[in-house]
Amino acid sequence: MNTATPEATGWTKTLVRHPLFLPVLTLLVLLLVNRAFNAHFFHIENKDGHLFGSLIDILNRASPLALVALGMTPVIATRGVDVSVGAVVAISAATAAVLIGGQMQIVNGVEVYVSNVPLPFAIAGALLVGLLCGLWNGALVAYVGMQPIIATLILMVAGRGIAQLLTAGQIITIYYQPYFFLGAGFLGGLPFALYIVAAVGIVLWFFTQRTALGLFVTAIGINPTASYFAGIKARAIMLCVYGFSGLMAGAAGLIISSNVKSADGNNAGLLMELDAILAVTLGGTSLAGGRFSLVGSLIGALIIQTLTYTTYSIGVPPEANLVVKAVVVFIVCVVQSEPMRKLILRDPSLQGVTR
Amino acid sequence: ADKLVLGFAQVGAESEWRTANTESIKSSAKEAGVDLKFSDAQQKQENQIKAIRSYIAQKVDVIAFSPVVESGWEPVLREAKAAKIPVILTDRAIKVSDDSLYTAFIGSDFLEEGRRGGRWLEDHYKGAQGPINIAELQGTVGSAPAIDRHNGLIEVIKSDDRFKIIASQSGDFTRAGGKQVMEAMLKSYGKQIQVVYSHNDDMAIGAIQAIEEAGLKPGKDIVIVSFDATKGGFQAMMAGKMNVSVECSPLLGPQLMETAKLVAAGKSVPKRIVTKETVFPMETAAAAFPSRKY
Amino acid sequence: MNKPSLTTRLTDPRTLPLLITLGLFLLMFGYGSVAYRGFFSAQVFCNLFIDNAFLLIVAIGMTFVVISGGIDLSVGGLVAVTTMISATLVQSHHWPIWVVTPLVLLLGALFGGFQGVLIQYFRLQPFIVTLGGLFLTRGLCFLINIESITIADPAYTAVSEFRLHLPGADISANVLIAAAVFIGAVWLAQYSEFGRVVYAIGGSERSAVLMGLPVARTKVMVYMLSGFCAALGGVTFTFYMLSGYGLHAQGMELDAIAATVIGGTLLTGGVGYVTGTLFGVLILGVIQTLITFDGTLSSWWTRIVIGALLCVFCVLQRLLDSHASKRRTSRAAVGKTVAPAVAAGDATPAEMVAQQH
Amino acid sequence: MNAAASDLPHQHTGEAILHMTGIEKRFPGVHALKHVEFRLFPGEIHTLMGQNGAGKSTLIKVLTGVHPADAGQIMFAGQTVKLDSPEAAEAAGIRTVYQEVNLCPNLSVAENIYIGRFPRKAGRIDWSTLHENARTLLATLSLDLDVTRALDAYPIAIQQMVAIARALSVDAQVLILDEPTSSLDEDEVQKLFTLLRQLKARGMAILFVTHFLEQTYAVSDRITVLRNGEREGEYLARDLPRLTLIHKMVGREIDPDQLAKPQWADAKPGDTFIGAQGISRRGSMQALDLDIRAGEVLGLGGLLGSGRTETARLLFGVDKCESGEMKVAGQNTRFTSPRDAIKAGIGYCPEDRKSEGIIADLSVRENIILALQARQGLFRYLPRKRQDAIANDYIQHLGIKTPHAEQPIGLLSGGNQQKALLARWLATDPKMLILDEPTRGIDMAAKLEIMDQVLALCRKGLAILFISSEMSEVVRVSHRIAVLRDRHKVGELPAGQTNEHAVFHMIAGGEQ
Ligand SMILES: Nc1ncnc2c1ncn2[C@@H]1O[C@H](COP(=O)(O)OP(=O)(O)OP(=O)(O)O)[C@@H](O)[C@H]1O
Ligand SMILES: Nc1ncnc2c1ncn2[C@@H]1O[C@H](COP(=O)(O)OP(=O)(O)OP(=O)(O)O)[C@@H](O)[C@H]1O
Ligand SMILES: [Mg+2]
Ligand SMILES: [Mg+2]
Repeated sequence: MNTATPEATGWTKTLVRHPLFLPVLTLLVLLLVNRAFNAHFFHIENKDGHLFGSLIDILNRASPLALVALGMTPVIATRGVDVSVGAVVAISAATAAVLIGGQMQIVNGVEVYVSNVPLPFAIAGALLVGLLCGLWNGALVAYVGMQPIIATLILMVAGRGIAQLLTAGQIITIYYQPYFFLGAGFLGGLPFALYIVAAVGIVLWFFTQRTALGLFVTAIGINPTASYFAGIKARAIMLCVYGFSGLMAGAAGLIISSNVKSADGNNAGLLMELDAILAVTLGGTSLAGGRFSLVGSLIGALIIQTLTYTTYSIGVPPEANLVVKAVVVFIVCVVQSEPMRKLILRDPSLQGVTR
Repeated sequence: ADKLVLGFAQVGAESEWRTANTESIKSSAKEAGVDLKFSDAQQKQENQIKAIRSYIAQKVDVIAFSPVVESGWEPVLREAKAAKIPVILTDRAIKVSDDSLYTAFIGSDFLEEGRRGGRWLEDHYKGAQGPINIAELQGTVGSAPAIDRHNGLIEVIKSDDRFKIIASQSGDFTRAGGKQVMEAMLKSYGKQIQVVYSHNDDMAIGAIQAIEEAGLKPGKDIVIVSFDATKGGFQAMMAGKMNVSVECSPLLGPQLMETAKLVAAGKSVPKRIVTKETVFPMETAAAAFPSRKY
Repeated sequence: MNKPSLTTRLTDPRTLPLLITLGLFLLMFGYGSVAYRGFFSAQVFCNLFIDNAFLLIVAIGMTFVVISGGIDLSVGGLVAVTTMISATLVQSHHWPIWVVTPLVLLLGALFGGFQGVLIQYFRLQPFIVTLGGLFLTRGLCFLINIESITIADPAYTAVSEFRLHLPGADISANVLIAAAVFIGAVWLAQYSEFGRVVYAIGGSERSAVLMGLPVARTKVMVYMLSGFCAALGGVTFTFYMLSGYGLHAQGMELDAIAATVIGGTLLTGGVGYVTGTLFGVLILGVIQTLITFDGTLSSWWTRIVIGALLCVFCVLQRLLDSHASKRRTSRAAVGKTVAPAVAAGDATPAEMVAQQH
Repeated sequence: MNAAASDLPHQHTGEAILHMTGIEKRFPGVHALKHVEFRLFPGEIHTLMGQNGAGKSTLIKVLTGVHPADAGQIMFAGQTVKLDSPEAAEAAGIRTVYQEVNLCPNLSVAENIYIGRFPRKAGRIDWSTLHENARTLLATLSLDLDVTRALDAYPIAIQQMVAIARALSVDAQVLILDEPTSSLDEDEVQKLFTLLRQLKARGMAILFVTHFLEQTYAVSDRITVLRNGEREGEYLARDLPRLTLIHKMVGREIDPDQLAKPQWADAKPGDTFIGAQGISRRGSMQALDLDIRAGEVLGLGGLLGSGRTETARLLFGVDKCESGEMKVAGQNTRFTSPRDAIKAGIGYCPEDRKSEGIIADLSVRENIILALQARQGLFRYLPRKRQDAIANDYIQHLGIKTPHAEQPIGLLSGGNQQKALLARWLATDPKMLILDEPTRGIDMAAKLEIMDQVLALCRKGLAILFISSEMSEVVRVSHRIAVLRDRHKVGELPAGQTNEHAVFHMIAGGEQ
């Protein structure tokens, strides 16, 4: 029987009980698997001032997903979900592409690449569109009172249509060089996208630790009515939370379109919503709302990206990629599940195994 | 008399090539005075089947479509035949047991395109030492261009044992797909790859990005052979990042309208109508670019 | 005894969305008939069924899951893997249709049951489990074969090309299968204990447990049912396409959910009708038909229109719901006291009921 | 604490139908049942008594398989059984009405009664028979409902009756009712008791839980008292004086007469804090005048559904007034949300603690500081030290029983949750408190504590609106009493003239 308080038990148990234990363990295992197949896996080299290496690569590739997952975390904590992020990624990418312009011009026989509008406007425009999409979701959830999954399903269904409407069904190629810095540039040796993730992470951390946002979001997630009665501006907070999720999807759309140098209304951010929800869940935040972990979501995003990387690099045929992902999802979820935790923690013979 | 009504079921808008194709069909229909019923299947075969069935219900004069995949068309084409509506395939062929299910097929000869790509490679590596390692970026699995461009290449290089295809994967004809697959290939094979044989320009452009990001020079360290000769492809060639693009013209609108009118009038047309195409190596790219329409 | 009048029945927030869906369908069909030549015909109407039979079957399974308060994202993948397994067994191993079909149906049900077990016994979120299911099934397709496999088996071709001639229109074998599924589902939802327990679970799972209902078993069975329906959807899809392919039925889970919601089923569970889902599917079908008949609208309008419809429907449901809860607080419904309890004499209530029948 | 079987009083000579021995149950941080023994004989009504959190509901849930027991044995009808789910318990012949109304709001009344054992015809549910049976059954409870309507169309009290009807719909060997009467009015309680006596006469064994002493003595043959998860003892009802029973429950001496004494001799109300003029809302409240002064308790008298909760919701801004005027501290005010009311210095403990009060998974600390933090806003986050100080202060001050301030509040018993809610509002330093049924489902001792707190706060100058279904409690703490009937105010009893009789008289006033 263990009913004793955490202080009374050994540090291993405290460790095992920590909500981040499993996500971190999963990530470590994946990294070690990679190391086993590729001796240079942890190797990072410096090529003309840029750091190269598998780890950097994973971090870089994971950054759009990490952004979306960070945006999704507070939404899920308020007992919501935002399934529209993939579509919002496409919309924001389309906006950016349309604003920057899909045409190359030939001046005196030399190609020059010009942007329709100054770059900052294009970026702001795309972010604004993302934010608006998020606010639309938030308004439906908080003020109309729709269930989050439906409210965001609307945009999920319509969003790719809207993105294609913006681009008139074309895949718009972007030729404007400075724009590529967002998704493929390096700053101080590291991919620029990492700085964006870090900045967002720090802002979020500040808001959840140094303000009451974390408390309010958690309270709303657990009992919206009671939170409203306690005087929390539940609706305004929900609106902001969805708006933020949209904004993050917009940012991810920018990074993605800058990375592939085009905007494809049909395929940009495809299945991103599922990956993001998965990342948040793998990070230990329950879809039922309440307590959440930002670090967990980041780790979740890394797990997903590492997994993709692993399947490519250890020579699993890409067809099997999805199967591997599914199996990992099942295993992590089952191990994380309440009944399983109980089983593992209760049976002393198993404790050695989980440590 | 009434205008000719043509129902056209397009695959989708998955690449620049496809949008040029759509544009050509729409504008030539306008010019030819054809009432065009256009639908876009978003890359889903069931949507195409639905659209064709709806054209049958609408009693259009001619149905044309560009099949997503080769198989599975028999039941609905039989319905069209029963309704006595002639069917024209464009761009991609289908597999049916009964050839009379469609009247004509207008489109590129992908097999020939594949051969052209192969021949260009042989030319390029004349006198060079083997082995020459090729990484192939395939189109959508099961689609005719993917199958034929692959087979065309094999046909040419099988007699030459210097050439070896060391990796072959589908990038789904998309830019993102090409980039992702190329990254994976570079990870597993690295500098062994000498040639990238990409089934279309979009994937090739994705691959070029991946190669650059890996610190290599596309067009020099790795030779890039591609298909379609789209604007994007031309730009890559002019920038010296792509070596050759085998043309595959999407501008089959006029030919389609012409054929449709003949078919509707009950005249006989050749079963196979091949579009006129050529090969653009990077050296000729800059000269040809201004006259390109797609 | 007070019996509700027809009007209260019809304006009940639980049935009204169904009526609106029906009305909307008629409106759209009517619009098409007026606006486009050849639209108003029995065949166009029957084509809605021919072209959406598989979606209807899948959406019916989804309806049960949603009523139980869950969601099943794996159905699209399951349809694809069913076409794939069928095609492989038929083409490469020459198994006969009457062996393949039951086998894939069984596999579908088992897979659904597996998801149900994870959801019920490991307390995992349906969203996550079935998302994993989606990945798994799609992945399995490509493990089996990355190319599309054409079925040339005469039995499949025969079923595929079978047409029942009705006056003015033909219908396919798929339509007959879907009709049977529909009737079975209505029966299951309205006249079987299982169906009512599904509604109870959707209304309040905790209460259902405390009421001593077989919640665990029913929940697993709901996912089995959905898996079965998805597999059956896959079988009909195979007849429809005569091929197996890993990319078949992409995004069908979304269409199924959209059809369910447009049909008036609440995603929170507990409320919904199979008939509503039928009309939800028909509305999706009619939108597509309208767009092809028009022939100038780009396909992305389909998505935008469906999204807008979803939006309108959900706002409507919200309005009805808040209207209803206002009515609730006005307590119009509190019953009046009748005969005193003593009148029951010595018999227990249960016996009294028994005596009367 | 484990009395040997021979110590138990005997009246029935037959075998116990149910005998639970050595039952152990722990929840995280709580030892809910400590080696409990309990037995139930056919043909008796056996009342389980104990304070909040004593373990009554837990014992029942262990019996019916909602929670697995950690240890212990259950003998049912002479055999050791393992009931691992409510389903199994139902199948064995144990019918239970749980403490919270546990039915499905979306199903019809008839379905709620019969689901799990629908009448069938030709393999399908026979709807007409079902509805007929349901109507007949409800008639025995003197209810005439439209059985085809969804359950949530009916108020809580009716739902409670439907839950009871469900338990009666099949002849069981054992019937368990966990606080079935807490939302019923006197009339309904009497009807229920008549039925219970009939069932008892037919040899059914009935386990009954209530906090009301009157009810306990009205129907019980035997009483088992639980305290702190231990069985204090089993007694024949007629052999157990009330005072002794209370002593056994609380473990110390309480004078039940204390409950009845008005406490308002020394009241010195100040200025009017809130003055409402003709506030109303369609479908909820007819025009109502009300004023509450600082340093007084205004009681709301009325029967079930008379509109007391609605009044509270209007005053707190949960429901918006559609007409009328409201002055708070002399200023014209309009509340459009609870936030406005909180800013004006009002706090509200809602009637439905679980769904409107507590945030179950948050800790006691977080629950206590929540309203204060919400008022302070997002950015002026209370430092953790300050939070701890506030929480521990109130835990001590109000005597909230919890292992530590970080315990999730959902794991506390009802009374302690209520105290924590009180603490939540006190932390905001309010000028007025609205307490809707703060004593519902709470044991005697906790009731007294809460009422004492109310009085103490009032002396400190708070204005208090006090609502309770227990008229005696209202009379005890209130200075004045406003009486409601059918959603409008019928009158007011001024200070010094408050007594139960007067309240009832006023409620009945317009009748003849
Ligand atoms: N599911 C649970 N998880 C954790 N603790 C619980 C749970 N259920 C009850 N408890 C705790 O067990 C103890 C006994 O609670 P129980 O509900 O049995 O009391 P009770 O006698 O029914 O009280 P009341 O009169 O308030 O209904 C309390 O301390 C309560 O906090
Ligand atoms: N069917 C129902 N569904 C939801 N809430 C209901 C229902 N019926 C009544 N209520 C709510 O229950 C509460 C009690 O009603 P009301 O305020 O009229 O009575 P009251 O005088 O406070 O009596 P009591 O609190 O004893 O029930 C109200 O908030 C009312 O809105
Ligand atoms: Mg209790
Ligand atoms: Mg009340």
